[in-house]
Amino acid sequence: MESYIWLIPVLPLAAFILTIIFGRWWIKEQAHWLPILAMAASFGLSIAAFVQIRGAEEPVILNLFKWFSVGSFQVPFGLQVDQLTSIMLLVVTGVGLLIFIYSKGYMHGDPGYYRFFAYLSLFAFSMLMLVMANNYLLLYFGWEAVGLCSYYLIGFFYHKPEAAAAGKKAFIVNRVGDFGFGLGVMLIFVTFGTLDYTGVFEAVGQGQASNGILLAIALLLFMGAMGKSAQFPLHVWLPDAMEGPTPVSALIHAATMVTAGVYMVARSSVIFAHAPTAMWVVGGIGAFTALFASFIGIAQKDIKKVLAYSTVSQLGYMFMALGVGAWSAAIFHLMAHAFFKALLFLGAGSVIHSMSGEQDMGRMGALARRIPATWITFMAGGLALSGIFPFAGFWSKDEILGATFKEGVYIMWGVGILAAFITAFYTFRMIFVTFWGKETRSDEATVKHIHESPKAMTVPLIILAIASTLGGFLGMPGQLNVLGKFLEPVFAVADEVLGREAERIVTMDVVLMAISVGVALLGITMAWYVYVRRAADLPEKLGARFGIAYKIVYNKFYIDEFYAATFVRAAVDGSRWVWKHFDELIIDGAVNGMGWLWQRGGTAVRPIQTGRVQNYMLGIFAGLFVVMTVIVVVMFA
Amino acid sequence: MVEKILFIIFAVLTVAGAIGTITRKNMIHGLLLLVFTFLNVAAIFFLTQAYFVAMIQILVYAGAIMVLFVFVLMFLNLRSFQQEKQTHRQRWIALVLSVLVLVEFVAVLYGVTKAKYGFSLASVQGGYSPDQIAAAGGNNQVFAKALFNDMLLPFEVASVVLLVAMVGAIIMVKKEKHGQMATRQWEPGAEPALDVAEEEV
Amino acid sequence: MSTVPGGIPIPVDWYLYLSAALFMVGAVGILTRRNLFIMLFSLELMMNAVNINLVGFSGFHQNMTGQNFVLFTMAIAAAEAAVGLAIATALFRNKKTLMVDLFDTMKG
Amino acid sequence: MMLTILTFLPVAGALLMLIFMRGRPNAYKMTALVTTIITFAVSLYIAAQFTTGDASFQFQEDHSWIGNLGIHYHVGVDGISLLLVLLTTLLSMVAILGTWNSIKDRGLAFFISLLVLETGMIGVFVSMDLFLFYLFWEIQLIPMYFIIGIWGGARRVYAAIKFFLYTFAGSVLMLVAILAIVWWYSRHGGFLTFDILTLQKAGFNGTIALWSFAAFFVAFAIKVPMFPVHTWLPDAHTEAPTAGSVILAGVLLKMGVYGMIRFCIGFFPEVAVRAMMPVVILSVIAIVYGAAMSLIQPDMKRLVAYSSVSHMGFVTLGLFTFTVQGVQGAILQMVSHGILTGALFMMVGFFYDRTHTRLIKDYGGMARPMPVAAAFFSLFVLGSLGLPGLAGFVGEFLILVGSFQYYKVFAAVASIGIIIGAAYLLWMYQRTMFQQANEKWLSLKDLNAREIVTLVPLVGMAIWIGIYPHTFLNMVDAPAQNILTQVQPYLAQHGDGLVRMVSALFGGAK
Repeated sequence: MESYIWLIPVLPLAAFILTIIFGRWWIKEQAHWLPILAMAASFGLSIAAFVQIRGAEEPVILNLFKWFSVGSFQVPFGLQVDQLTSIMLLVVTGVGLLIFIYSKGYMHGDPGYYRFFAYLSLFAFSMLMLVMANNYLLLYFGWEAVGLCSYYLIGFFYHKPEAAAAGKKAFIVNRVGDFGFGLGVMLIFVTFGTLDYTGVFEAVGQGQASNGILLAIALLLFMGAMGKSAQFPLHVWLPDAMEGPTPVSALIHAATMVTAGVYMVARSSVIFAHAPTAMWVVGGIGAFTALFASFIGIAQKDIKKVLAYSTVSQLGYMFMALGVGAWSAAIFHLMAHAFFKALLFLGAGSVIHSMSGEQDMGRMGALARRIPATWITFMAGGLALSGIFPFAGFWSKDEILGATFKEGVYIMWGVGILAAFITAFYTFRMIFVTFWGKETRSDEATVKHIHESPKAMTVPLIILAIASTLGGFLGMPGQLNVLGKFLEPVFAVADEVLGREAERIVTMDVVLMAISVGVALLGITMAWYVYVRRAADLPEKLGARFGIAYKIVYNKFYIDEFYAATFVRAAVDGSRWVWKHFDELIIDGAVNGMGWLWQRGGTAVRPIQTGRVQNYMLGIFAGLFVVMTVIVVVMFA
Repeated sequence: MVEKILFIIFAVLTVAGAIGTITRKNMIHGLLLLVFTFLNVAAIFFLTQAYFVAMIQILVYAGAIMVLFVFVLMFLNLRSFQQEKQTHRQRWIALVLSVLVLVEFVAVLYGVTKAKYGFSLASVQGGYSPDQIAAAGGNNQVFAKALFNDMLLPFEVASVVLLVAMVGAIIMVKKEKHGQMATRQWEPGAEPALDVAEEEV
Repeated sequence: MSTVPGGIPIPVDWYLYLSAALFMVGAVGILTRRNLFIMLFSLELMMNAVNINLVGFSGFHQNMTGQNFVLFTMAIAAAEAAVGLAIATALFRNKKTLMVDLFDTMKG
Repeated sequence: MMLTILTFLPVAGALLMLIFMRGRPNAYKMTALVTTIITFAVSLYIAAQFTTGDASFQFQEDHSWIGNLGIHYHVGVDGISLLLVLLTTLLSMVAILGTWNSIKDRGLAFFISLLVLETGMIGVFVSMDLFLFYLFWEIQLIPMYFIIGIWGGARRVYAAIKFFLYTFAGSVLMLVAILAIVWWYSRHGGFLTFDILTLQKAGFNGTIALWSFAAFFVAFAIKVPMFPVHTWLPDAHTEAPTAGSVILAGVLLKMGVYGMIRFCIGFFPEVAVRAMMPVVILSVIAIVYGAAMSLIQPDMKRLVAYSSVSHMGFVTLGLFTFTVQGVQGAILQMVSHGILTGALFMMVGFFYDRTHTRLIKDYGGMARPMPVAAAFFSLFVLGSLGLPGLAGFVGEFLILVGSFQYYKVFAAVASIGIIIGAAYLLWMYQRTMFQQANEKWLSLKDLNAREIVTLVPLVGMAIWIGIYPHTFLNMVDAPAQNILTQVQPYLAQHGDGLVRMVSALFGGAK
């Protein structure tokens, strides 16, 4: 296994290098081949790794070369594959491959075609490095690298000011999170003297660090996760990131990169298990975000924005699961979410594609008949997101809710149920507004142009729809929880710390399931009532009735504006003030003042230079007199 | 003893000539007194048995250099200067200062040469006592040997210095080409200076 | 005593006093006279004062270097006289005067 | 002999140009380029022959020069100086290639200045005699002064004079310190010598150490530049022509840190340890302050210049943590800053050559007409903001790890500098390369082959250091250990107490 796992990230990297160098002049329209082939190969290798790692007690570690070696600071450039990694590998390469194929159709004819595929490959490489790293620093490397790719891909249409701004915003907000992550990594090193997962976890187990330090580490790491996984209050970048091409939203901002935070917390389960307070924070922020983001999702007009907030909300679920120690449930939801959210984004992309680039749901409608393949697959995704039996989302979400209930955190469970209700509501609001209705509310030319997407796009949709429908059976509760069992070796230590028995959810809690399906159905019904039954007047009425509330929700609780008015303004205006008043006035003023002083001093003593040579000579003789006087005094005194 | 008396006589004449030089209104008189002073200095060199230097003093100083001075003085309208005030504003303070410095010189010299205050002057012996010089063929011989052995390089350098001075002097007094030389008119607005040397030639 | 047996019979400090006197006379000339030529004369006086010193010590130390040096001083004096006179001529051409305190172009 | 050849090769080339190639631009440009390439090759040869892991100086040459004063022509390199010499030769080569056509006026003098500058810089890094060091230190000042003052921007004279006076004030202080310690050493059991190695063993203490340290430190702090003596830097960088900025940022600033390593720490380890705290505080201020200033600069070059203040703050921070990670990180950060900031200035120069403006607001959408340039630019921007896998990260992270061991709060504050770093660089990148394309620039030509060739070595270095810093860390490992061994006894004596006091004050528990 060591013989080939390094190929998994290296293949996309090679594809990236070749594509970026030769793409512009040479490969051009054929730029998709190398990345897709590389990705397919990586997928194949991931399957192989998955098969081989099953049941293994110890992770497979491959140290490629020394990266840092400074005194006690020894960090290898090393890869590691265990069960968690292998699941992530499958998700990344599998969903990634589908999205690559989809992009071939979606990005067709774009002037930056080769660039797009190059960036995607680079992203795949970075994400694979992230999940395959065997130490925190390399994780950080992948972490930043995916952020970079995200930056590039969000700003792919760089001539649009919003896209360029969104890319920058994503990177900087992530940097805020990474600030914590970086400090966390340093604190880990300073505390344990190593950054290797195995070494760190062992040291944690041996109690090498006090609880306070562990808490600090966990919170700092979680800060990074908050940035990357768009948790409140660092969620602001993700909706803006929708400026990127839709496949990017699907791959990076739904299926893979944003889940890196979840992966990281799960990976650090041992640390978190030792820091119960941190777990409360994780769960609390997750729950809050799940609810908060779903609220905002209700009021969005842009189809991608709805999905973005839904992603934020679903990520909140995952953190909620992590917060109560349901590690494998979080990973399960991560996987299921990757399937159905990628599906939804790709479906939305297909819709946008057919609508000639329109993203406003208000200008869609009645698309079901015109693009049936997209509609059906989108429905599958919508049902999965709403958590309807037996779609994937149902099983995974239910496992999370079950875990919170079982842990006795009823408030979290309640929040989850409420969020599930809202999720179902906004999901089907989106579906109804987009696909239902009598006619398309758009201009003639666009309507005429509506067409089903090419095969390259629909085939991935169908595959993902199947995965979203059936994927949930991997994680059925009780003895049937294949995924949970598979992941057991990874989380065994953390579970032990938390005092869990190996079989976490033994019984199938039919009541809980019924409740969650019930609220989901309620949400769907409400959406149907508002947007289909009384579509003519009710939405407007509601909008008018809850005007202010609607406005607040529509404007995402004005958090962006708040940040702009406080942090950004403080930084920019404060810096400008300091520049003008301190740097230029005081520091530089002191320097130039020194020059001025000498100049003035020079002017003051200038008259001494009379220009008459005899005056100078008199000076010389005066000097001679002084010297002689000294000599005489010394001699005779 | 005779030498000492002669020395005192010549020394007094030297200083007197010097004082005369610097007090004359008429530059020609000053110049002649200067030559007189140089001759006295040459006599003092002679008393010190530095015969060659004494001759050079007469030939070069009293001869060549002074001729040069005379030559230049003759170009200039000497009378005009005698109408003007001859002494500088700072003369009194300068005089007082000079006298003070002289007193200090004398004091220091007194202190030093009495060997009471530090160092003895008799410490260095060069190996050229008058007897030895006579044995080696006289002052000229010895002087030349020293000059062309130990001082050869400075000697050559001195010749270069003289050459440079000559070239420099010629360039400075040369007729000025338009806007080229350093002696160009200093104040652009003022009327062109009369080129005296030019007229004379 | 500051004579050496078998050497020059005149004590070396006499030379020094003479030299000092001559030097200061030159200095007074330079400091008090306005006439450029007289100032050049004074300069020559001061150089001669130095020469007297050199020769005096040469005799005293029974060493030829002093005398040799006098030759160099004279060479320099000649050079100085040549250049000085050239400058004087040039100055006179421009300002029609030799009164040194009228030349104050370099006034600060 | 190799080092002498290396040092004087550029001057030889310059002489050749001066004598034979007046008025033949192609000939003298080519000669200048070839000279720098050969110099670079020689430095590579030296690096290849260099024994890593040996803390002592290698390739030593020692000839008496001014014997009476104990002044020797003594040169040699250890890992640190070799690394900086390599940086110098590389950047000189790049600078000449990069400004091939930018200098229209008095090109010969310009290229000669660059070559003389190169000699001065190499000389500074290889000198093992204080007098020689000072000589080279001053020699490089003069061509730089001319480069800024003659071929600079609109306020070039102001900038040049400011640069000169600022640094000269520092070097005069340094001269005083040099004379002071030489004199002290000759009085206290030693003899008159300017030899650095001998003086390092002299064990200066008490008042002389304190004052000499202060004088040296001020001289080098100006050069680095540390807050608050940094204001010459934005002016000089902004007004200097591209090659000048590249060399200035790439190498000249490093001389300050190099001096600190050699003299401030090498001669006076005890005082250095005592000064640890204030220096660290100043460094952290410089990091955040420089970053904040960069944020609002309207001029691209000024922005990069202030970012240099920030990045060099990391270097001094790392150096004065006296941890192995901090010191090695500082040295590596010097190299990576030299490469990345040099590259950024180069890029700005390329844009300036085409547009004749440096103001960010005049740009916009440059990625459309110049995609290759935008790609290179983004790589350097990302490297500079510390993206893992590129050069900037390695040094910064090591420095932070090093400082984190003692000063948790300061490391955290310094990390804020990294956030702001991302903000100003990306904001600048967004406003210049992205957004609506400015109509005026749509017809601009993309980078030509020469410009790409100029940048490729820099890209290569940026990635190399980022992925496999081991090559370079290996080189500086032994000398860094050497520094730490010098400092160690005093750290135990003063440092701990200080750190404990600070920890108590700022709440970092260790």
